[in-house]
Amino acid sequence: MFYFIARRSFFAVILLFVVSIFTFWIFSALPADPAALTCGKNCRPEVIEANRIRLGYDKPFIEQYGSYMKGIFVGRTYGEDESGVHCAAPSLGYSYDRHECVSSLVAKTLPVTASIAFGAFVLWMVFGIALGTLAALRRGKWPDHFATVFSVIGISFPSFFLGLLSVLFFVIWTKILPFPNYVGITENPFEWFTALILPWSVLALLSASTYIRLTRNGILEVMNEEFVRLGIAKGLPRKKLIVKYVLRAALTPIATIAGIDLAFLLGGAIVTESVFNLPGLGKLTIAAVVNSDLPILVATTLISALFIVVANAFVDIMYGFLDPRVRTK
Amino acid sequence: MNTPLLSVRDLHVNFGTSEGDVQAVRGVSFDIDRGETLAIVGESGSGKSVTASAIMRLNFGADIRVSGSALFEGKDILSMGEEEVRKMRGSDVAMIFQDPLTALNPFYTVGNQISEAYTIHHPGTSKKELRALALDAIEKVGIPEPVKRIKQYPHEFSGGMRQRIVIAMALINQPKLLIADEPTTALDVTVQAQILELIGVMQEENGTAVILITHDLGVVAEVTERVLVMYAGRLVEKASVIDAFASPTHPYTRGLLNSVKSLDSDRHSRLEPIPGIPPSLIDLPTGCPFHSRCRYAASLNGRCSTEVPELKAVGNSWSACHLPVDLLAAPIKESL
Amino acid sequence: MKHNRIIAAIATAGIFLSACGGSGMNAQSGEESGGRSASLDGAQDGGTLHVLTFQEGASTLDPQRVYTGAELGAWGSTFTRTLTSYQPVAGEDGTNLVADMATDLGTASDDLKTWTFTLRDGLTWEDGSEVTCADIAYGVSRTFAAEVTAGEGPLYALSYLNIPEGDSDFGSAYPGPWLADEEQQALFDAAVQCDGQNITFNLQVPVADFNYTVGLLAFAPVPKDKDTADQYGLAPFSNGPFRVESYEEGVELVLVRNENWNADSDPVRKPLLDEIIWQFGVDEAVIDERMLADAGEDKNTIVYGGILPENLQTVFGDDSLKDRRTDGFDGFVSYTMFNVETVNCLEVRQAVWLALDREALRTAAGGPFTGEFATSFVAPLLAADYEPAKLVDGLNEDGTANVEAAIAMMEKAKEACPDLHARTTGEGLRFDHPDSATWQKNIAIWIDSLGAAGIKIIDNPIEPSKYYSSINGDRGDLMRAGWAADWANASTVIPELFSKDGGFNYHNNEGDPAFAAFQTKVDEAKAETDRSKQSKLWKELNQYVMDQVWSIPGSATKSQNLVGSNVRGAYQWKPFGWYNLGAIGLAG
Amino acid sequence: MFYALSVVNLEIDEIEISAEVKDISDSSGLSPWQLGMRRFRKGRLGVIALWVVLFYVLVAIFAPFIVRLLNVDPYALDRQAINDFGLPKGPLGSMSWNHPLGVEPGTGRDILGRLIYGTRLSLIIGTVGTVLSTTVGVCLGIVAGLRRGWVDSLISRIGDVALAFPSLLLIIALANPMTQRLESWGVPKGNTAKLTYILTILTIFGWVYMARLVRGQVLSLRERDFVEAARSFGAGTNHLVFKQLLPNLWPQIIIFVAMSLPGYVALEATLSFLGVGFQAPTASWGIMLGDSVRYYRADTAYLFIPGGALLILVLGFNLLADGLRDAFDPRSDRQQL
Repeated sequence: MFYFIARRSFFAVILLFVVSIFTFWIFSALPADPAALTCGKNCRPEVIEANRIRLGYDKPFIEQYGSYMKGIFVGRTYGEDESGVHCAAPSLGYSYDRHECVSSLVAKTLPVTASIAFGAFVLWMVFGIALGTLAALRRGKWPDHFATVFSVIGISFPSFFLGLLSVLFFVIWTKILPFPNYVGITENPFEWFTALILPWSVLALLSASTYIRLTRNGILEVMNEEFVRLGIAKGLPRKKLIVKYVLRAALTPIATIAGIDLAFLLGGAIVTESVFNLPGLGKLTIAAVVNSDLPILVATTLISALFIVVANAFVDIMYGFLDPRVRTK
Repeated sequence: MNTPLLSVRDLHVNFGTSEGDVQAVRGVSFDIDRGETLAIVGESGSGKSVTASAIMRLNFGADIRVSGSALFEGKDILSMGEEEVRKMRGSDVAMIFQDPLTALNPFYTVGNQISEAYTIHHPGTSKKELRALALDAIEKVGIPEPVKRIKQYPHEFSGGMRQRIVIAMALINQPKLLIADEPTTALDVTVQAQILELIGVMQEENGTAVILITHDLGVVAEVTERVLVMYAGRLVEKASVIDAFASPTHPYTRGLLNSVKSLDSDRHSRLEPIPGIPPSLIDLPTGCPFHSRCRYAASLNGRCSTEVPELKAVGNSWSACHLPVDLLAAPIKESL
Repeated sequence: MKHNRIIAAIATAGIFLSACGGSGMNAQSGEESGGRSASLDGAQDGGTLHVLTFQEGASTLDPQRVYTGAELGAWGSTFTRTLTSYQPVAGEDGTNLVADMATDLGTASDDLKTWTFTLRDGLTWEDGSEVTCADIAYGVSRTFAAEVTAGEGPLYALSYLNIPEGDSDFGSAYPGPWLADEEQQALFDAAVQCDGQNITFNLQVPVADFNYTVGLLAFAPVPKDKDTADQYGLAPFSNGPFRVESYEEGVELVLVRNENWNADSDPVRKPLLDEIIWQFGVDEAVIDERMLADAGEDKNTIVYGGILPENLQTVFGDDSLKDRRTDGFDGFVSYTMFNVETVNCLEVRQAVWLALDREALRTAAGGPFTGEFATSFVAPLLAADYEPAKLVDGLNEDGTANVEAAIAMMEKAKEACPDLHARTTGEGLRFDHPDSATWQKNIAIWIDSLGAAGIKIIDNPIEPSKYYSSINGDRGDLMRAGWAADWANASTVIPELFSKDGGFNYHNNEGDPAFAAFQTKVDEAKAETDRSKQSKLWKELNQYVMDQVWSIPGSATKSQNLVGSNVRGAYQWKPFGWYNLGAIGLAG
Repeated sequence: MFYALSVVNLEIDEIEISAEVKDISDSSGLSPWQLGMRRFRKGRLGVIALWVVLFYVLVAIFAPFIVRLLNVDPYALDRQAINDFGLPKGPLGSMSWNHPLGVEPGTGRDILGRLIYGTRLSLIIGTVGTVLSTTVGVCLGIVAGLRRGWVDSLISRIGDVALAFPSLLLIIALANPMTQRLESWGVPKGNTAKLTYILTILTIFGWVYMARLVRGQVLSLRERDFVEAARSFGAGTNHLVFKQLLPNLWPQIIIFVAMSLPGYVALEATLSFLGVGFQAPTASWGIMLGDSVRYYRADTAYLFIPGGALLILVLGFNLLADGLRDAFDPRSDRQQL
């Protein structure tokens, strides 16, 4: 098991390395000149040049990558004279558009995204698995039909459209909810909750649709397994059979998929954050796209990739703990 | 005379599919006594496994209809309540499946699963007792190092070993009837014999009756006393093993035997496969289901394709064929 | 939701308007002052004012970088005091220059090349320390630091102060406080001299209204030891009645009362509020919805960003909102520039103008509320220099296209400039514009209406954030833009947009045969010290530009706003085209 | 007497009911493809979905013709249909005989006409994107499965890397600069470049799942008798791939395609909504939706019409995918506890 974890972790590190080099390369090869964007209306080529040097964009790509990586571990100062700005480790670059270290921008936005992601995650897992299980156990009856219709419609809804409709309905027409105005959970837990309930629900409804299907199909598949038939033939009570035999086997793979979905969401719920005006990583990204703020884009891409790679490794390792077949091989 | 342990009468199993109604079992009746061994043989889709499942009430699905009766010690399994059936399963009637590789729950140790089989029907048994029972059960089915093995997971065992564990589990409650649904099909030839022997030994020890479902005539010859031959959901022949092999009456049974090589014959007898394929259970032919493949059907002036033959006594056997009894009873070598 | 559609199009500039034009108002959109909400009747001390905006953040809080009208007014009235500022009243008087940190409006030498201001006593920073002359000099020097301010703010310090040309990034001998060696610093120190409470500016050109110039926040003080260079805009140090408590782009800006602000030293500001909270990135539709509902906190709320066109009818059709709404010119004129080098034929330029359906464009933007068809590049509110010009013959007054006249003009162009005519009717003219929802529709109107006269348009949408840097390099045949005066003089309009040194001249018009005469006259007007004579020259120059059709004027734009019912003192502050934020109070 | 194992007709009897059914159906002598289609036709919802999708496809193909027939020019401005404030004059976005679904605020362009043309863009992205990523996925999957060794490792590792990227984020982040890069390489400026970009990046991120699926299939298929047999007869790789492997992969490919399509179709709208989509004057659902948000109080119909059209198409594709999966993957016919 130790060997397995070590190997998996090593693979994750290698993958991260490749992903980071690739990300860096693609953004540095773009025609977008990050230095040109640091300049106002009364811009002169000299100013662009000066800023290019200041931000290190004059260096060859590998050197830029090197200093970026070094910056992550020891911090980095942008500019050499006194007007230079120091970003402490982990430095993820400097946004000339926002005049801030990207790391501090990320530190501000990540908790928001995490609030959205974890809340939605809990909701959709509970709802999706409950409805999926119900549908599988009542196959062909109305809960199953309901789940099927619900999930196919849910999957078909483009998230921004559902988000817009929910705002239109709950906020503007019926005024049941206030317009989402995010505050930190430590500041005002109630407002935090009311601001997030709509985005959570929208995200959860969409993802739950997938999990309803996964759960339903997983359970039906497991029900067809010989060991479940043997369980019945043994005379296992229904409840025990469902929990110990069916759910245990059906939900183990779903848990792993869920881990990766959560990681994707942690990298920024781009559409949801845009629709509901939540100042998270996704909205940071969109703002950076609009302003062509490359340092932020590089950082958010890397962070998202980090989440995905780590989640993949974590899930693989967890699978080892959850499934004895993997563990003892 | 004692009542039989299990008495199946006029069993029908239909299930609806998107293709149409499948008539998997059509009017099967048979008895089995305590301690007796009965084989049901037939090809794929002949309905033998469905029959076994029906006895255990293991048929489920959106659109499945079972009719007839299956009296187990005088009580009809088919009309029992769910809870009653559950209590019967695993304690009075146990079952062994075809594929030991998938029959065990991969998430729990074999010790756990064996003791679970016991504790379901004996709640409140202490852990210590359960462990002792599991160890004993594992040892009895010939698995070495039981102390170490009960802590292991199914995937750490070979196929034969797993089938032994399934057998240990099936017999831990000393059932009165064991239904073995192709218990050896998925195993290596050498292991097959061991497993069959094990079933035989355990049967003797516990006085358990066994219904052995198989397509393997070799197995039938070795371990059972009586044989039921099924074709397209119907019983076509009922006989003792000796009669069935020595003087098969139904043309299908004869065809089956002809298509199997005899090991003890000195000469290499020519293999004669039965021509044609079994009929679709959705779109069943009228009359005798075998008539399209039967070389005698033509001699009966179309009776075979219109009238369903009933089982009738032919010597010591029962056979469902329109051919006259004397022809059916004629020795096999004669050119029927 | 809107951030992606913000048009970074309108040039950001402070505006000064010496008179309020009442001219040419049409029935549907009369000027409205805001009624009760504009006065301070019933306003009480204290309270929290909310500002809702769809924008993702302020453009900047850094005084040397800010150049947006509303922000200049908002920051100036709350946390950044300057030597001079504008009278905090509604209407025409709002454009009066008043002494702020200085004791008076400054003293100029006879040649108008030396300006001296005396600082008041008791000026304090938010930490209680004194605001010194050195702080002002330091603040002004920041404009020179290209690597920090990057030319985002106005560059008058560079063009006016008597510092020789050199090899800094801005072409000055002085590279800003961070990069300057002692010698270079001495150049600046000679241009901006401190003597106790007196600060003297030595200019290289005579500037008659330099006391207006120092009212720009670019001339505001910055304490050197608090300067965080590029990051100063995240937490600027306050010398006004409010200070920046927190600022996070995309979230909020919180201003609270500055306890160390000395009311005795400030004759201009009369703060009432305890706190001002800007909330960024709120959906425009939601803002309108909340303002119309006027419930709870929204009663204490104002909006930065106007009213959605779709709601204008509702807001201005409802008399109960009379006391809460404002409607007026915002001082901007939108226009479409020709690249005179590539469209070097007056007939073609005139034909384009004649064929353009300006009425449809205005309707697409929201109709008459959005502005009036411009007849001058000088906004009507700059009354001293404003005079409707005579437009091209045949132009329909209702803004619709005159297709026949355009076709006739194209026929003339066919003879005058056959090559360009062929290109215009064949391949088409390239139109550069920011890629936004509004412009996706506008360009359809352009293509449609010009197409009727046989003029083809090649659509060239550009990412909004890159629009100006893009046309700085690669210019199409047509480019859209907008401009407003920096202060009450068309010297901040006509020369900026059309002359050789114009900071906002994208016309490539120096090769035009008509250019030399124009430039001569501009130089003449700039040097004219008699204001009325100068005005006459600006009006003539405006007419000249109109005749040459270097640009097609679009609209003199207007803006509408709605405030919460408790808001008082929210008047349109003429110099900035928005409220005097620091003067607002709350009732009840 | 001791008999050995059976030889001919007696095969392993599967317990699974569905498997028995399958065997029975197999006996009808139909190919898996025909069988699947037969099952598909029996699923009513799937057939309805197919008709819905076909309807959209036909609308897209014959867009110019339909638009002329209905007299709804998507590019013609209609000043008469909007009031002085740019809003549609009548109720429901000024629906009328001239403009059956009303007009666009600001310009008075016909919404039905724009909707019809918008169908093209969404479907082009959906179909071409799916076809490209599926094709690349199938090819790489087959290559990986057949070649094994380092080729397989390389393809699999590249797949790992592609999956490690946050795809939506990158699609959005690279949209503008990559479009410019393509333009600098000579791809026609504007929407052609944008379309090229979107299709390329969809392929880059979209091939992996298909490749993995196919690789797995190839690996298991090549162990099967018929492939071995073909090999022993000296069949070339081409024969193997096109005559032996591909026909067996069809059901998987069809299901995958049907499941990918809806996501890709919705992508155009999402991108346009986020502000990195297509540019005017192209009529696109995403542009319409993004624009409609500004008017959703005064002109709610404008939001619901393109949104509804999109929802119905995506729903159609999803139901179609469900129908196909049920038809070609009979495991979904299952038992009940």
